[in-house]
Amino acid sequence: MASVAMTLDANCIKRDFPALERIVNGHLITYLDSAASSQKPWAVLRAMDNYYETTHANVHRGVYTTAVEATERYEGARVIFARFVNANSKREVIFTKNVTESLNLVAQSWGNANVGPGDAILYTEMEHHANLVPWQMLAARTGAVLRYVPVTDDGHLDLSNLDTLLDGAKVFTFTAASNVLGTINPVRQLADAAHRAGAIAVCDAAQLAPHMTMDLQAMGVDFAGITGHKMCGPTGVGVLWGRESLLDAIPPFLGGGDMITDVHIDGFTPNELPWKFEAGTPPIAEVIGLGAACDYLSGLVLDDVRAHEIDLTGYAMDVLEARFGDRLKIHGPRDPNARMGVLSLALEGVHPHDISQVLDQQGVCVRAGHHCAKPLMRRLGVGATARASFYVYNERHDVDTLAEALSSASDFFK
Amino acid sequence: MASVAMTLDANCIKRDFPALERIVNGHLITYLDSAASSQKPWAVLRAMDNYYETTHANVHRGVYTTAVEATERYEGARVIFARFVNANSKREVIFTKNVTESLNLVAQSWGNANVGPGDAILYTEMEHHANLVPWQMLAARTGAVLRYVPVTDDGHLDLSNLDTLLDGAKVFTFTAASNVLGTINPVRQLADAAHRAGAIAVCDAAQLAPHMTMDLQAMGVDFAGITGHKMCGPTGVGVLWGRESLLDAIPPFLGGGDMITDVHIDGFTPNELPWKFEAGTPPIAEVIGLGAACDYLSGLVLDDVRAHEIDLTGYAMDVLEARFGDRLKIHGPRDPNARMGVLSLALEGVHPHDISQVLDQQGVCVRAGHHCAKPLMRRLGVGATARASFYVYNERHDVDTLAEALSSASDFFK
Amino acid sequence: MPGLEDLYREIILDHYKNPRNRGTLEVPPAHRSDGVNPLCGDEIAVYVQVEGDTVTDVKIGGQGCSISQSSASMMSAAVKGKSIKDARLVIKAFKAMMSIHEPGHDPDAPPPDIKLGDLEALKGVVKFPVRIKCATLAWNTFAQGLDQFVK
Amino acid sequence: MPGLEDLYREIILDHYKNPRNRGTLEVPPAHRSDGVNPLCGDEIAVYVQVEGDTVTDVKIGGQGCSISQSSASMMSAAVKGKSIKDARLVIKAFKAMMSIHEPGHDPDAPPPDIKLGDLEALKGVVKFPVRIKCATLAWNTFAQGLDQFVK
Ligand SMILES: Cc1ncc(COP(=O)(O)O)c(C=O)c1O
Ligand SMILES: Cc1ncc(COP(=O)(O)O)c(C=O)c1O
Repeated sequence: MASVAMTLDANCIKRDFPALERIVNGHLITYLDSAASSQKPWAVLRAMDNYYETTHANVHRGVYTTAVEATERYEGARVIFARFVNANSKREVIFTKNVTESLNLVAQSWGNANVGPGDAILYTEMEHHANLVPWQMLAARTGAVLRYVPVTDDGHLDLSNLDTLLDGAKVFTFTAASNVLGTINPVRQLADAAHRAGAIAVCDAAQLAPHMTMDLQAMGVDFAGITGHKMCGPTGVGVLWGRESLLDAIPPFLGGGDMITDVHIDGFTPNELPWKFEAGTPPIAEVIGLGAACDYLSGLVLDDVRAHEIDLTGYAMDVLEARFGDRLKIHGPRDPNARMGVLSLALEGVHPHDISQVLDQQGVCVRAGHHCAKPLMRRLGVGATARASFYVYNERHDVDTLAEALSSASDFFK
Repeated sequence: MASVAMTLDANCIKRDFPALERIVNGHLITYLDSAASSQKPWAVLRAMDNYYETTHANVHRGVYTTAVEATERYEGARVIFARFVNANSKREVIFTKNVTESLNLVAQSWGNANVGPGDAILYTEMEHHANLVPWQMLAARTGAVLRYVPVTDDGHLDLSNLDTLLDGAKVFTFTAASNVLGTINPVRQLADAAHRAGAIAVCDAAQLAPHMTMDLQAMGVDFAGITGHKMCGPTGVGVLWGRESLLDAIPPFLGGGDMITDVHIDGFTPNELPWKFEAGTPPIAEVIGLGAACDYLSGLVLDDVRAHEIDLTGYAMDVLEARFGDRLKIHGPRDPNARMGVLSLALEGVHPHDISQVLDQQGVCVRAGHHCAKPLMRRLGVGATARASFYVYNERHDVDTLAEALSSASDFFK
Repeated sequence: MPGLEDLYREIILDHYKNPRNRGTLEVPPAHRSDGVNPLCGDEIAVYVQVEGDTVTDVKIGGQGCSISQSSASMMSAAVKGKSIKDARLVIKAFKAMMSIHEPGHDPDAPPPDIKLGDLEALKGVVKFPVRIKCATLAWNTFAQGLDQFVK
Repeated sequence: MPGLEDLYREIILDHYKNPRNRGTLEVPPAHRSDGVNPLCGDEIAVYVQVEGDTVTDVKIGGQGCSISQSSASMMSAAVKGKSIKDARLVIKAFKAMMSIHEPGHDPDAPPPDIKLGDLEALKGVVKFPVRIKCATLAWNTFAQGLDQFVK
């Protein structure tokens, strides 16, 4: 894949993103925190503004022109998204506020109906808190037991005992890619193993969807969640995708307007999919913005996005290794083809917080902390890492700036 | 109050709202559906754009400049909102995606911990589905019984049996104002009655906050919810306000990042307020937009907003009565001081759907349907109403346009 | 945006003001099915009587807008006296006119060779997508009723 | 935006590289309390030994950034040997320097008349609001420990 002709011109793409023109502490910003949240292209901001400036009205219930237009834009974004991830039908696409809500929805609506005392819930040691806490809450409610797939020293899932771990499990939930290690997990293989054991497979695709083609048919999972703000979309919107048969079978999540067919003073009848799971006025402008983000990414071609990131990741690893040698540890797999453009760094003698602070003086944005993956941090034996992550608008020059800034941090604390 | 000097110049205010320049079917739009969702002023759109264009980053975890700025803007909006509703502390202000989520949060986190078999849940016959369905779900989960305060023929709550209805109730939840009848409920009186009976008081303030000063200290309730998109704010954001002691006592709602202090592979410790109830990346830009909306409304002065709406409502009732006499019924209280600027209309011989359709030809936007209050529609003995609702940008001229358009609908179907 | 005359044809207003086959039938032998439009709250009751293979009577109750009421009225006139099979063809043809197709529908297939007569007047509804649910409410409810007789 | 030198004073880096009072104490008689910074995951353990009315020993364990480690180190030096009452005053003065005030605090009241000595070097942290949590982690943890001895 790294040999694919590089058709992305990151320097040109940069101009699509207004926030990348920001001057920070006298330097043009070098934004290396897209794994936390990506910047937004003009196309997305304009789509939302245009909606608000011309056609805003509440959706689904209005007869008048702008209400119809608002509904069409909102439901149109659902069709765009369904195509973007190769879903079978737009009935399977449920809009939420973020992937955290998507995963809570599964843990509650599916979980309460399907998990009982003694059943096992399997997740992994590299999950984000968003894919741990909802299941811990489910286990506490139901008396289910929690199990996890451990992480190996080189940052992969240790699948040697997978079948044993899956024995008695009702659900296996895993991230498609680690937001700390960059590791890409073998989603299809994990889903197949879950199914062989009679469990459903849930995928946290928050770090996948922004960076490579997401093909739900190929992934073979039963539920998958994404979050808009990491994939050029606005804050305030996420998606839960689920198999129609499963979504049909489980009870609603939140109750309120739009998720009902009828309400009496003492009870209600739920609506059909997908609205059954969309209670209240949805994030209309945000969904429209997410649709525009999918169009923007499709325009760049996801395979090229991926090729660009592999190139950049490989370059970064080479440059940093050459410059810092043993003084710098990069967590996770060494092969750029086996990982995302997420580099969790440990620099000798300098705490991640201090790295981030010193880098900020040079306009370089990297995240320092536990990245909402505390169990994984314990596994790595660190309290925090400094994480640099790349996206479509980053170029080799940004890597060079990072390396320079890391040098000065290292010098400062020598 | 109606005698207060009218300082609002709606014609001037209109220019703050780009969507009101829209031409629909050859006519300048007459937007009379603000009870469903209000339009947004430039100030709100610009606040969100400015955020995305200059400082977007994920909040709460970053050391670098723009992450700090993003956090400051986000948490700054919390302070603005806390002042806007006269909360004791920003720890009591929890950002949600809409008021529907706010009410579900109470019904789940407070409800699961405090409501058991045989306990009564009291709501009213004029509630929006958002304040019915979550409690129906709670009753189904816990075996609690549902009771309701009936609505009188003139559109008020029938409080004659309130104490009996409250006997054995754990919670009394009610809307501050009806989105169908316009009726303003005596919030303080209802809250006090609830407390005397040992129940908590929950207030759906979705229709209150946009239109008059919301003073939580005066209201005396224990929880209150609002939704951003009805008060000049963006879609995708709402608020739950709750008493600190209650919020501290109840378990979290959704699980994930930010709502934790610590996570182990088999369990978690919740965070402090308000973050304990904010799982995952919040609607950052939307919260900032809501802050700008509060500033915008404060700038207009809420007492003047209310005075303007009373004036407009009175004018509308006079004009419509004079023109249509018995052929037009306006549901709800006759006194403009006792109601919001929400007119649910029944026009002889013309179904609400057809009214809305014909009005749309003249660029007039009114909502037709059950307004997510089916139990109330049954009480009124209608399937639907046509609802015209006013806001800061509406003026007497809009009422005249409405009356004209209703005449033509009446003629068309004669 | 198409004009009002595209939607509200003369004949529609006529059926709205003078609905055919309003009323109820005795249940049993007739069957009653109820439909609701969740968007607006309109409710309809369709009574169907079947003898042998024939829809011998249809009556309509409930309330709704001009589109849903006239559609129900025209439908009752169109299917009364038809065989179940032919009634189903009418449903299919009407829904096709409303751009609603069964799963597996071939978009290039010719429309069913059914004369819709007066019902053609409802063609304009397609241009007002929210109103399609109004126009089809009676039809879906009637189809449910028919299903009861062939179980 | 203030510069790095406002934050990272010489003396801070010295305490970071050569932390005072690192280690553990025997529990009991000492008390151990643990603190965590939920934002970054830094963890600290503070061992406190009290005899009579006096904080006779303090030791620090755990890991953290230069600010949290140096603050812990300086704190240990500042409170060791002080009476519980005086130790509390130091905590209060330090937190006031960090712009953190107890509920009911009068903003116009003069700052407590306490010499913070080396700790003054941490003053620059106030300009970096996210780092205040780093600087105060050890202090909050120490305060919890003290509470154990006066229950
Ligand atoms: C009284 C009332 N409560 C609740 C809601 C629900 O608001 P949302 O859909 O924004 O959650 C509305 C508006 O739709 C309302 O008018
Ligand atoms: C792998 C993964 N899962 C879940 C999340 C949570 O996303 P959100 O906070 O948008 O719900 C993130 C990002 O923070 C992530 O990287």
